[in-house]
Amino acid sequence: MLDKNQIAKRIAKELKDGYYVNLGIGIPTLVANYIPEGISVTLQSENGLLGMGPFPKENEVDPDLINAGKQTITTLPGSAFFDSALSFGMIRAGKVNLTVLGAMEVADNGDIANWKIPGKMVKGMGGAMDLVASAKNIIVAMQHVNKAGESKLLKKCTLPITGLGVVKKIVTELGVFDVTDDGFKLLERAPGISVEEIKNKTEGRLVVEGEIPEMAID
Amino acid sequence: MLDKNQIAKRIAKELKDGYYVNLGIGIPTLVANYIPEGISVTLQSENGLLGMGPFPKENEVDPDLINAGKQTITTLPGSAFFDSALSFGMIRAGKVNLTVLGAMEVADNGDIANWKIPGKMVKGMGGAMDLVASAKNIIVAMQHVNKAGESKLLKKCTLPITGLGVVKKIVTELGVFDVTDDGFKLLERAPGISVEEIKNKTEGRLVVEGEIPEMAID
Amino acid sequence: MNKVVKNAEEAIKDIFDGAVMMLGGFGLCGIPENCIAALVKKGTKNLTCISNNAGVDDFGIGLMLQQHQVKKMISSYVGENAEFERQLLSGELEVELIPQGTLATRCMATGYGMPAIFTPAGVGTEVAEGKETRVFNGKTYLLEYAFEADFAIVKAWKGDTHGNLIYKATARNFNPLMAMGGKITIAEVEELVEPGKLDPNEIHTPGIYVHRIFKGTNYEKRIEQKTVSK
Amino acid sequence: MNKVVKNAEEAIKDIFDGAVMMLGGFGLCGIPENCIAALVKKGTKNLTCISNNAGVDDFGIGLMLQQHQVKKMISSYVGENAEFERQLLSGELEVELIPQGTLATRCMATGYGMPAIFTPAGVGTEVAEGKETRVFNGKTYLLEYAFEADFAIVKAWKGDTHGNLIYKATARNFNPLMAMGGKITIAEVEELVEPGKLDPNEIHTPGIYVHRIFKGTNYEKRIEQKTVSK
Repeated sequence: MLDKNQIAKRIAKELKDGYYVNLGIGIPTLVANYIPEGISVTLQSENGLLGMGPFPKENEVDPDLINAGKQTITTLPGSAFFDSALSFGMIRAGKVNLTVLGAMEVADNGDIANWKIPGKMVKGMGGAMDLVASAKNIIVAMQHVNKAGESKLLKKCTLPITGLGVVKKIVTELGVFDVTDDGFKLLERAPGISVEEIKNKTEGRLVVEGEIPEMAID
Repeated sequence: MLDKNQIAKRIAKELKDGYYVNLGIGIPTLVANYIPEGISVTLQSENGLLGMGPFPKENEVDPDLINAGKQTITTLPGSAFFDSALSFGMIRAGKVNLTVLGAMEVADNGDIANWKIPGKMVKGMGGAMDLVASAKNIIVAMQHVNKAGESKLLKKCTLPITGLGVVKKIVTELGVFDVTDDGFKLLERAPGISVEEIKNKTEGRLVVEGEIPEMAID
Repeated sequence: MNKVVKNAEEAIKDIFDGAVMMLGGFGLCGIPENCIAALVKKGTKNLTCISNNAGVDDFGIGLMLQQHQVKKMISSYVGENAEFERQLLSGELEVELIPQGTLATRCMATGYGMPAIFTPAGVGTEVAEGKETRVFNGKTYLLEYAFEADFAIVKAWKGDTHGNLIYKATARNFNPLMAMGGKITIAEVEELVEPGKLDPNEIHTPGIYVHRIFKGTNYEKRIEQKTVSK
Repeated sequence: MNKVVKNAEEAIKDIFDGAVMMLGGFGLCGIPENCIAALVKKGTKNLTCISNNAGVDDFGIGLMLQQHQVKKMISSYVGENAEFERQLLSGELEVELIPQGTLATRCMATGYGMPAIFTPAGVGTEVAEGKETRVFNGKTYLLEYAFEADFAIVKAWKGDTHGNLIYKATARNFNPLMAMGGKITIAEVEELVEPGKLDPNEIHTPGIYVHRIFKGTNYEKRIEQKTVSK
């Protein structure tokens, strides 16, 4: 079973040199820690920055320089600032190569729910609906089941939808899945996890073709 | 009868302090020479400049700094550059207080034709259609009759239209006219010009109410 | 042509009960602290605030919420505010949640004189309810209308007396979009300079969009999530 | 991440016969002189050029017209070009005239991922023929579609190896809009610097929009209307 950092690390393997990437809050943020050697990616923060750097040292903290999670950050050589409309403009125009975000539920047709739980105080969708509707390639990082032990990979989302048919790939603590016309296609198992366990914990259509390799963890 | 400079000078009296103004090519450009004392206006050039200054001295000429007529110009303290989309954006949004332009024909409902003569090589409308469709207040500076002696203030434009119902005021060598629901309303006569002459040279509906004052020329 | 007003009090003095306002900033970053303080002092009521966020309990728009000055928030994310939640649940406060990019683009549309824009954000979600959709090149978009606002209040880093503005880093965010979107736009700046001191090539908001400008004071610039590396 | 190519020849080497291109510049101001020269040398044919103007007889896009490389011009003003007129009258060249603001906004729309925009420009004129109109708040607008272009070729003042661009004065004009609009965007710059040399606050075109960049040489920067005061 993968821990959060291992999920992030596995997603980082999807990065290609020259990619512009938007990382959501939570596990997706951790992806930045595992960018493979020799690969140069530029992080986009939708509040108006390309080329997001690491957190600042104590004496470098600048309240005017934050990321979309409202954390203090730094720039890198080659960074650029812009306004929120251009930021979502470049996202809508498909210039961001990859978006990684968390989810409460994903359906086997790629629908995603990640912004609202009925009965709970609504905080708002922020940029999530723009990102999911616009990004060319969306990878979801999430736990396979919720706290009640119920699958989050479903036939149909039960929570309010964030976007329809948009998720391309999912990495959970149990495995890696492509979203295909036939449902969730299992690509890799986490170390020590059986196909059987994944089947049991996946409510949506699951496609298992041939031997499913166990993921290499380094 | 007013000469070109006097037409420009009369139009300059319509300027108010703080106005942002777009001046077309020809007579409109001359308006900049007659901005009344104590009045501060900012000239917008639709190729991307607010705060257009005078022509440069020989040694200040910069090929990267031109106006919409492609003439070399200068900036003023407080100028700002921007791209062509924002330039027409501020025009469409009604932020430019006054647009002055030339015309081949104006109809008594405010229609204007100033971009194309059938049978002649078409050069294009440039920014004219954007300006007339968007500007809050449009004053036309033009000759009252064409070279054949025919009125250019018409019931209906005969040339291809640039914009519908957009002209608010006209200054010709013969007088000053508001465009009203009832047609061209004569406001002032040029020195030595009779109402009779204006009537004879105006094909469109002309409204003459009471005594029409002769314009003061200083 | 001089757009300078003395201070925030003077800048906001004609903001009326029931006004629709845009307020720049993302989280607490780049918010018009001085104008918010002046609005709290003035006690203007029934305001509709178009702002990406609603501040926190004791800072930003949260200060106006405490004084029950806000009738409606139009935002993309209103997470960290207990008083907000209380007023919302009690029915005292209305909230309209809008995707962040849609919010930004609807402000920009106003400044570009575009009555409406198309965006795919929210298609198939509750955001799309009652909205017109249209397919272009096989993809579905929502028609979203430009915002109308009586006042836009923005915070910039530097400005000149003609109203030209330059923002700093990610404190830019919604500020230039809202600066373009107000019938009356009020800018508070950290540094107010004479015309000619700013490079015309570096202006983010041309002065034509700005009606009043003043030098703000005592910026706290509170940080929501101070995160440092060793 | 290094987007630097050696020169104009390398930058344009895959521009194919029949390609749709955006070319930055207003008149002869801010035009990509190096890329135009390379296209003339390469002899690419049947090009569709989206460009506000068509150059003059012996400069700018006029050089490509001389070599009969252009099938269609999409412009707002094509005034000062005798060869252009000859080809147009002979039926060799197609031209589509578009209001300048519409042209600019249709380029920008592509870069903002907006499939179409509304503008009042051209309503009631021959530009509106066959186009959809819609009334918002009592005013009529035309629906105009975003441009698709295989390549955008722009000229900037300064750029870095990540593709971030800064334009100079009114040489900015259509360049940033077209830079956002190409499937492949090629930028030629007067000064090419390492990342970190440009202030991130002063970037006009973020590098994400730019695919290839090179330092141009021998800029003539011809002036169309040299006008001086005494």
